Formats: sequence, C-alpha cells, structure tokens
Amino acid sequence: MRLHEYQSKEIFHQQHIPIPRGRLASTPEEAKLIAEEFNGPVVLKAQVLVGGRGKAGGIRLVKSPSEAHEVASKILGSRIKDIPVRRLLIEEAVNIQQEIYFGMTVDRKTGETIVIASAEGGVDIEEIARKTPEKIAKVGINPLLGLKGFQARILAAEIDLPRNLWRSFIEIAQNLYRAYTQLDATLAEINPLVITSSNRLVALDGKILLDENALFRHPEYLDKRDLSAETPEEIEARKFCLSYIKLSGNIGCLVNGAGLAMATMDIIQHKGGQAANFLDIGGGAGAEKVAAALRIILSDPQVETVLINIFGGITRCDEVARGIIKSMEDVDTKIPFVVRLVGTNEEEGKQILASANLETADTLQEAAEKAVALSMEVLVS
Amino acid sequence: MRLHEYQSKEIFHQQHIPIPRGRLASTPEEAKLIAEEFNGPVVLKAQVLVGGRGKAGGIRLVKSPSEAHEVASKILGSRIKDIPVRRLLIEEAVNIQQEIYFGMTVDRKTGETIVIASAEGGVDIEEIARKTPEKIAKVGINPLLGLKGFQARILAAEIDLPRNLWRSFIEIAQNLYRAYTQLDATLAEINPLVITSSNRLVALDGKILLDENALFRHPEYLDKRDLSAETPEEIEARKFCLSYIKLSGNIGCLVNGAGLAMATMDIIQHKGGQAANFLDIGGGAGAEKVAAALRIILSDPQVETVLINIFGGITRCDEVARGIIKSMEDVDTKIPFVVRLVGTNEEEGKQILASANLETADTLQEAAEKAVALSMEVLVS
Amino acid sequence: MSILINENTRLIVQGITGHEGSFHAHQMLTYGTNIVAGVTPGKGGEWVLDGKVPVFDSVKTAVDVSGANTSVIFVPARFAADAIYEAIDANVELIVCITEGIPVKEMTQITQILKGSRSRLIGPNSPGIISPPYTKVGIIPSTITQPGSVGVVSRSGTLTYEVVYALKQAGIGTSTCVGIGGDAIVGSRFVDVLSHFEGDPQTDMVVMIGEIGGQDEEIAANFIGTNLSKPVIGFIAGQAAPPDKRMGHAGAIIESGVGTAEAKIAALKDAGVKVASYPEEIPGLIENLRAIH
Amino acid sequence: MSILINENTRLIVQGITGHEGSFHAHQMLTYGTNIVAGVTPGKGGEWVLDGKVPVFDSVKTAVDVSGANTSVIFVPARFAADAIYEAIDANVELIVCITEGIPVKEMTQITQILKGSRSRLIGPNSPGIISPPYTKVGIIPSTITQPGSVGVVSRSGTLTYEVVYALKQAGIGTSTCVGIGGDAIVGSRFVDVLSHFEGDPQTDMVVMIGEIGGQDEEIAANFIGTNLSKPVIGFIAGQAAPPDKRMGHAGAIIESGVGTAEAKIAALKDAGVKVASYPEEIPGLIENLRAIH
Repeated sequence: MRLHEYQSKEIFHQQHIPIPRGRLASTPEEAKLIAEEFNGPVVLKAQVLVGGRGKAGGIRLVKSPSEAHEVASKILGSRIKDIPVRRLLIEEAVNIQQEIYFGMTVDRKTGETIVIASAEGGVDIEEIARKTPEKIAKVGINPLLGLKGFQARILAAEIDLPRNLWRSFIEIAQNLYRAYTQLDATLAEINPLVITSSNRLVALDGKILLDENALFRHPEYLDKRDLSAETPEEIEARKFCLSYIKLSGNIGCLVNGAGLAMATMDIIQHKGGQAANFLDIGGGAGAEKVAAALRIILSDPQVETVLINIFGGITRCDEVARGIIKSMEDVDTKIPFVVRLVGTNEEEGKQILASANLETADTLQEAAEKAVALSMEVLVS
Repeated sequence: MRLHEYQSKEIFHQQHIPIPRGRLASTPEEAKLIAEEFNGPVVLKAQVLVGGRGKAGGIRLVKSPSEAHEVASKILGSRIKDIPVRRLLIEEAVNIQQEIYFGMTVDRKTGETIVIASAEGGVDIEEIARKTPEKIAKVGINPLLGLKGFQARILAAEIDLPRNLWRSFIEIAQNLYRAYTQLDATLAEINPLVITSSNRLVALDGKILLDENALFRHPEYLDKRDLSAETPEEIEARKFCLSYIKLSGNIGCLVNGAGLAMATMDIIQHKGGQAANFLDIGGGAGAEKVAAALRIILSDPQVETVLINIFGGITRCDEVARGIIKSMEDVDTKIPFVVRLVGTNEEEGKQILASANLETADTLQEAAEKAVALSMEVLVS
Repeated sequence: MSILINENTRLIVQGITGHEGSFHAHQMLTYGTNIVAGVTPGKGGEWVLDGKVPVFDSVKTAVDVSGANTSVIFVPARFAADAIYEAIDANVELIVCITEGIPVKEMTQITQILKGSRSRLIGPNSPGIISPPYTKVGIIPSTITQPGSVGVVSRSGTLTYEVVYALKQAGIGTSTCVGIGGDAIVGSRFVDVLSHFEGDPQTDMVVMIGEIGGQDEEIAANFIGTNLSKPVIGFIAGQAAPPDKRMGHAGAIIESGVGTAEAKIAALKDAGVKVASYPEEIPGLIENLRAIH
Repeated sequence: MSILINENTRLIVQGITGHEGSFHAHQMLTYGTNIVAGVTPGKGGEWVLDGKVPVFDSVKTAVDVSGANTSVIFVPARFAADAIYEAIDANVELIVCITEGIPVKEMTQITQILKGSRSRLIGPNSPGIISPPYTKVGIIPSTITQPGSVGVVSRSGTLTYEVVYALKQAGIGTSTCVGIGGDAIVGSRFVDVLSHFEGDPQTDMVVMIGEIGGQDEEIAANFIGTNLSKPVIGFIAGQAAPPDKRMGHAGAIIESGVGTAEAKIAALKDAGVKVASYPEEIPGLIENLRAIH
C-alpha cells in the first residue's frame, strides 16, 4: 500500500526528520489562507498516487497568496495521469543547495534491507544509478540489529556529504529506518533530501510503501487507503480478495494462482491474442467469489471473450462451475466463454457446466487457441 | 538501580499486565480515604527497598477504613530493617487460588536472558529452586529476537498452567519482556503472579532492577532514585562516582580498581584484620576525588586505621598523594594512615607524602600487615 | 531416491487441528506419508486422523516424543512466523511452510536465524513437496503425479500442477517436485534445490519453473552453467505481464537490469537451458532431450 | 611466540584523537606496537602521533588501506557498542575494548553477532593485552612487565598489574598478559584464553586471576581439569567481600550454588590448581612448581 506524500511527511515529522512547514488544502481558498499564513513563496503539490507528478504539472511554485489561489483552482479537480486531484500540500518554499537521494527497501536476493544514498538525488536517480553506479552508496542491514550509526556514517562519507551535516544525516537515516521497521514498510524514500542554502538537511519529498501482509498491525492505515487512483473494478476486486490488474487486450482471464494466471496470459500472447486483465482468484475460492470475479471481468467493455483456466488443488472445480452458472444468471451477456477445468472435483464441475452449453477445453493450449480464435472472430465481425 | 514495588506496578500497568487496583498513601488519613474508596478489604504495603518486608511486618491486610488508618499510622514512620517507611501502597485485597513465580534476568554464562516460571511462587521460590529444581521451568531468549510466543507457551505447559489461562500468561510474559528490554532492566520479576479465585492472572508483587550503565537512556528514573535506603556516605560516594560499600570492620580502605580493592580486603582478613568498607576510586581519579573518598572513610566512626593501596596505571600516584595531603588539611584526624603507592608517577607521589610523615609500605603484604597491626594497637589502647 | 523427503521422513503437522491442516494431514497420510505427530497449542493429549496421530502442545515435545525430522506448517499467517521459530528451535531438519501472507519483516528476521540453525526452510507460501509414489509434504494433489526421474522445482503453486500434470499426461514421471514458494523472501531458493537434484541418483533431468521479479532465476542460471551436470528445461511465467510499478526508485536501483522475463530467459538460455514458450511444451522438450542422450 | 598479539599485529586505534585514545596510542607506539591507523569519524585525512599514523573516518576504510588485523577501542561508552559492531563488520580479527560502562543489553546483542562473525572480542572494560617486550594493545603499564614464560589471564585491571609486578619483582617474566574485562558479559572468557595458552609454545605455566560472581572460574576449572596440560596458579578476589544482594530471585535461581569465592576456590583446587591466598604469594607458588618440574 502506497502512502501519500503528506502521509509520509507526517511520519517524517513524528520521527524528527526535518520537513518544510506545510498544510493540506482542498479548496483554492484554503490554499490562499495557508500561503498568507506562511507569508512567502510556497509550493503547491498535488496529492496523487502516481509517479511523474512534477512533469505533469502537479507541482508549482507560487510567489503570492493570490497566485496560490489561482494556481490551486487550476490543479484541484484536474486529472494527473487520469487521477483526480482532490488535495494539495502547500509548503513553504526551500532554497536548495544540493539534492541528495536517500532510501531503503528489501533486497530479495539477500533478504536484507539495503539502504541507499547518492549525492545526486531528484527525479533522475534511476538514470544516475544505471549510468554511473559508482555514485550510489549502499549498505546492507542485518534486520535483527537495524541500521547502526557507523553504517549511516559510511554512507555520509561515501557521498561526500559535508562533515558538519554528518550528525544530522545519521539521525535522519536512523529515524527513517525506525519508521520503516515500525510501520512494516517495504520501501521508504526521501527524494530529494536537500541541503538548504542555510546548510540544513530537509526532506522535500517522501515515498513509503507498506507491506499489505502486515497492515493488520497498522489499522490506522487500512482506513486511510486512497482509492481515487483505483478503478471501480480494482476496488470491487479488493473487496473479494481477488488479485486484479486491468490490461489493454480483449480476452478476459479468470485463473487460480498468480503463476498460472501469468502463464495463461503468456500463452494467449503466444497464440496471437491479448489478455484484457490479470485476475487471480487465489486458492480455495467459492462460487460467490468466482461469480464476483466474472462480474468484474464482464463489466470491462473491452472484454470480448472470457477464458477460464482452473487447475484445482485446494480450489474445487465444482465450486468454480457453480460460480460460472451463477454469474451467467446474474449478468445477461453474449460474450463467449472458454472453460478449462482440471483437478479436484473436475468431473462434478464438468457436469454442472454441461447444461450451460459452453465452449470447453482439455488442455491450456487448446483453451488459449479457442479463446484467441473467438476473440479474432469478434474483431472480424 | 532497584525500583519500588509501586514503580514496577506502574510499568506493569502501562504494559497491560493486570495488577490489583492500588494507590500510594503518605499519611494514615490518605490510607483511610483510599480504603473507603476501594470499599472492601485492602492490603497495606510498605514501600521500602529491602527484602523480607512481609516477615518484618511491612505488609498487612485490613478489613475496614478505620483499621487502615490505625495500621498505617503504625507502619508509616517506623523502620523496616533500618529503612524508614515513608509511603504505603494501598491495594484491593485479591482472593488467591495459586501463587506462580515469573521472572527474567541475564545469565552471565550464556549472555542471554533466561525467563523462569514456577507453579509455586511466593517468598520461598529460591528454596523451591534448590530443593526441587524440576519445578522450575526455564527458557533462554535470543536477545535479537526477544521472547517468542511459543517460548512463553512452553513455560505455561511446563508449569501445568490451566489451558484457559495460557493466552493471558503468554501476553503477560511478552509484555514483561518488552518492559524489561525497553527499560534496560537486568531483572524483572512478578512474584507472586497469582491465579485469583475468579480465574484471572494478576501481578501481586513486582521487582525490577535497571542497568546503571543504561540509565542515561532513562532520565525519568535517574530523578526518581530513592536514597532513603542508602547511608549519607553512600549518597556522597555516588556524587563523586566512587564505588563504596560500608562493612563492619575498622580498617578503612582506599583502592583503585574493584578487583584490587577486593584483594586488599582479602589480605587484611588473611592477616587477621577486618575492612571497614569497600571503596574503589576507579581509574584516573584526581586529588579532589581522592580527598572526597578519604572524607567518606574518616566520617565512619568505626574506622580506626586507613589503608591506601594504589597501583598506578591511568591513576597517577602524585594526584593520589595530593588528595591525601588535601584531606589531612581538611579533616583534623588522629587516625593512622598506611600508604602504599606503586606505578605511574610513584616517585613524585612519594616525595609529596614525605613531608606528611605517614606510614608507608612497598608491598601490599607489608601494607596490610602494618594496617592490621595498627588497628590492633588501637583496639588494645 | 528422491530429494528432501522420502520413506525416512517423520513428519509433524503444525496446525493439525485447523481446517486446512486437518484436511491435508488426512491427504498426506492416505498417500503414505509417515505422519508421527501433530501440534496445536492447547490441544496436547488429543488424538486425530482416526486416532492414528497424537497431538502435542509444542513442537519440542512432539519432536522429543516422536523423533520427527520434518514439519509442515498450516497455521494462520499471524502465527506462522512463531511456528517457524518454534520448529527451528526444536532443530527440525526440514520445515515446509504452506501458509501465505507472512509479513516481509518476519521473513527477513527468519532468514537471519536460519543461517545459524540446523534447519532448512521451504516456503512460505509453498504448495510443498511431493516424492511419488509414497511421500508428500504439503498440498500438491497426488493424483497429478507419477514416479519417475524428472525433478521439478517451481516458485508457483497451480502452475506447478499444470506442468507436473502435463508430464504425467505424456507418461513422464517425477522424482521430486518442490514448490519453493512465491513470496519475495523464501527459505530456500532455486539454487538450493538444484544442488539437491544434482546429488540425487534418481533424478536425470530438471524442470525449473520461474516467474518475473527478483533475481533467483538469474542466480540459478549461473549455477546451472557452472555446477549442474544434468539437463534443465525452464519456463518463465510473466512474459505478457505489465511491468511492476510498485517497487520505487530503491527497488529499481537494486534490481536494475534484472527481473524481467526477457532477462531471465536470456540468462537461462546462456546457461544451456531449453526454455519452453508455454507449460505444455515442456513434455516435448524432455522427449527431445531423451532422444539425444 | 605470545598469544593473540605479536609482531604480526597490525593495530588500529578507534577513538585515536580522544583524550584516552591519544595518550595510550602514544604509549603503545613507544612500546613498539605496530599501529597502522586510527579511526575518528569526521577526522579522516588527519595524521596523528607526530605525523606517523593516518586517521580514517571508518574502520572499513582504515582496514582496507592499512591491512589492519587488530583494533583497540577507546571511544566513550555510549558509542562503544557501535564501534564494536563497526570492527566486526570490517572483519577485524581481534577487537580489544577498553571502554567501561557499556549497557548489558548491547553486550547481549553483540554476543550473538560475534557467534556468526570472524572476530574475537576481548573486553569490554578490559585493560587490554601485553606481550612483552614489544607489543601491547590497551593500557597495561609496560614498565611492570618483562618477557618470560608465564601466561596471565585476569578479570581485573589494577589487580592484574599487582600480580604481574609481583612476578617481575621476583624475576619472573610474562609471555602474554590478557585482561578479559570485569563486566558481567564479555567477549572472551577464561576458557578461550586458556586454550590459547595451551597452544602457545612460549607459555609453560598460567596464572589465572578471578573474582567472585558469575561462573567463569568454575567453567575454567572444569576446562583446566580436562584439557589443560600446563600448570595453573589461581587467585580469587573477594573472599572477604559481602554477598551481592542485587540479583533478585531469578539471579539466585540461575546461579544457585556457584559464584562465591569458596565455590570457585574449591573448583580450582579440584582441578589441580594451586590457589594463592593473596597476590604476592603467587611468585613463590610459581617457584615451587618450577622446582618440582
């Protein structure tokens, strides 16, 4: 789960990481009042959960309260990469002397958290990492010990941070690491961490991802999930604990298991078609869940064929079949289905579907070929 | 640093460990008011930092507010093992079905914390451990992981705790361990942890020792140190960072280093004398500190001879000599000194003392023999 | 012989009285697995599976009494890390964790503790291990496998079934099939299992089923190229998947240039692995290899 | 040869620019110790000790540049645990921590980390090690020792000086003198150092100086009885000390029946150790032993 910039900064503030003075505004009037209160240039930052906000016009420096009102009225209610902007973070402008990158995430390879720093922060950090990897300083953290002072100091030395800022940098690093572990984050970034013209370190932007599997320990964030960046289908899918991602093709897929779902998309592509979505119903899904998944797939206007590929282990084929029948009763659709059921209670499932007169297949390959052929027919017709 | 029962119970309460309802009283009137508020039998417990309070009359069950007043007026202001009682903890009486022991401390042998439980708690736990060690359940804790649920569960099973109390016991165990680590405790005990007649676990008494070396992380407890159990000499010694323990003999000892101080006491005993105290001035002590140490020794009316044994490493013999001269100027005393200085700046030290006309010795053995002889003379005279 | 589990396996089931644990314990027992005990805190003293298997309150007691060397974990995600620690503490040699949804923080810590332990962990979020015809530890349906000489190792669940089933349909049997689990941090990686297959006389060929994300397949490719004498057939799921947008700059910096299906497939091909385009292509590739050798 | 330190020791001093570190670095250098670098965060690039020794910001850099294998720590207690971790992280073989006052919690954690590391820790709260006539790491005054064949190991500081000085007065020299530190939890115990002395050809006899509290002397006595071929002379300080009242029931339960001077002396005598009544008795005991052998 991704947190908003303002949420990340609330966390920074609680952990004594310096941030610019700032407040949220939902209306141009509020933006103006905050600018008046701060009595100087302010930055307006759209609070949307997408990358590349700045380049898309979501971050603007203004000199006066009236300009704040004017610009805020333009950004609020507009869309950035299709996400509606509902709130702005209004912050005091900061004089920047240098932009540093500082972040941490889990390294799957070692199972450790890697803490990363670079003297050249900002939006181009990934390119810097690719072109000049020697400018990136990294240190691996023993999760049982946490980020030690000496490790933060080694990073400070490696990025040639001025010595009078080492103490401040070490504190910020350890405070961010503490937040990262306390919140069960899988990523915490300050980018840029700036050296101001008055020679202080200030966190100008922040990004925190929380581990979905650990949210039960952080109910305060469960309530705060921002659904505005999600489609109604994705919201519906979360409600039923379905893993759903919308894609650009026209073959709706319903599969049990993430790996098999990907393999199903792959074979569709291999046979010349394109999947409309990734949808994993997980293990042991009942008829209700299957029906909900089909409703989500069928609500996508791009879907012209549905491929159902179930390999029953914990999941029972008869339950899936009942879910299919149920959804066909609920939703009146002419979209053709290709169904392939194998594994637990396969025969019972096939019997249930026999009356529905659906296209069936014995192998994944056959199912994919049929679905792709059907999707082409539709295209031609 | 040892915490009072009421301080330990404040910590238990913060950590959601159940305790009886209770409040502090400094006067019999307060004791009566609290007993009225609790509206039932209450227990009056003297808050003194000594063992064996109960047997010395410091814990009393009373049935009525007026009895609370009467008993409180007897205990308050009295002395328990020479410590004045200034405060009582007034607690609601609890119906006890079983007394359990639960505690944890660092095991020097393994460098781990050992968590201990026994179905037979209370004041005789050490005797139980000695006579029937099989009744004691123990588990070693990896300090990097902390007390895991399964470990607490193993203890619950080993002491045959009723299963309906396991969940509560595991929570109490993990909460106490959390307090223990957060506070840098070297010991945390709940004894007894009782099963009440309504089948709940309640912490009836608690003992917590904090690591003196970690008190800088817990300034709130530095202020709360209870000096009432300490002699004025011990308080003075702490002020000068001297390690001082009063003993029953008549030879005052001033030594640098704890091991050497013990060895000095040992040889005094070996030669037939008895040390009046243990006093370690530590490493690198200056003249001021040495003078303070001598003031403390000389203020003890039992001291009839002083033995100074310094092996200079970081400590400089000339500084020690200056401290001796200073204290002889400050305090007009007829008590004989035996001084033995070896090591760093030994010659300078001896020159400074030459004018003072003190008994000196070249070896520890010689110094001890002279001091013991002098102490005997005094006894005889 | 198979790898990891065989007729010497003495299994305990952690969470044996739960819904999942109970169902799959029955399946395993029916298949022939030697289940010597179950563990459910608070239910010690009961007997389950038609009175054949005793239940204990702790893994330690279960191991002490039964001499178990393997454990399979079916307890809910919130308690699964504790269950793993308990098994490690009791020196269980092989721990197979079926539970999915264990937080990353717990797994990073468990990874450290495993290093200094006598235990090997498979999973979490693993379908388990099956060595046909008599031993399975986990939830892989037994009907889709038959004994044979092809080792299978996979990060997926149902995709593994798909592959093993396709093998069986083509008359090809499995020595052992190991699901290492789909989570970001798992106890054993491809390399660990591949090196077991290298030492197993029954296995003459290995099928490795990877996924996009992480670097495990690349590391495995390097290992295959330098240390594995047996032929390997590979498949990587996720060639048609959209790029993962969620790992931030830090993730991109760490994993730069690896993790995509293309990178994994290229690495495997460089190591001499035959890479299938879709699961059901695998039996044909195996038969081609057999024809050559 | 001596143990732990010798002419191959390449020493870095952590906290070399501090009051203590600077003074004792000078003493060690004067004695002949090969100090190859110092570490003080924020002072990297400076040169100290009359321009002979470079200062680095981190142990890692100091080790990389100088090839150091040993480190001595003089940093204040609040930062000393971090300094130990830094030295472990840089794979320093021998770490000697002079600092006293490190909290117990830090030391319990360091104990765990040392297990999986390539480092040995002496201390904290140790006076250090001296191998006369050329190498010392720590603060033991060099004037009180002379080269010889008696190994000395002790939990104390100045009491060690007393013993070593008494040996010198009697014309007896020291192979190596090791102060393991007086804290409850230290990196190396008597047993660790005794086993080094057992393997050292220069050492023909060992003096072990213990104290009341803990069980290290009892464990050492057991080791001496079963594994040590060289004669040992012992001394236990604290026979006249009052019992420690501060360890609570839990401490009493764990240490029940051990830790007193009587218990330790009895254990040592059982293992064949000659136990002195006071420090200056030790040289005589050594001479008696030499007369016999």
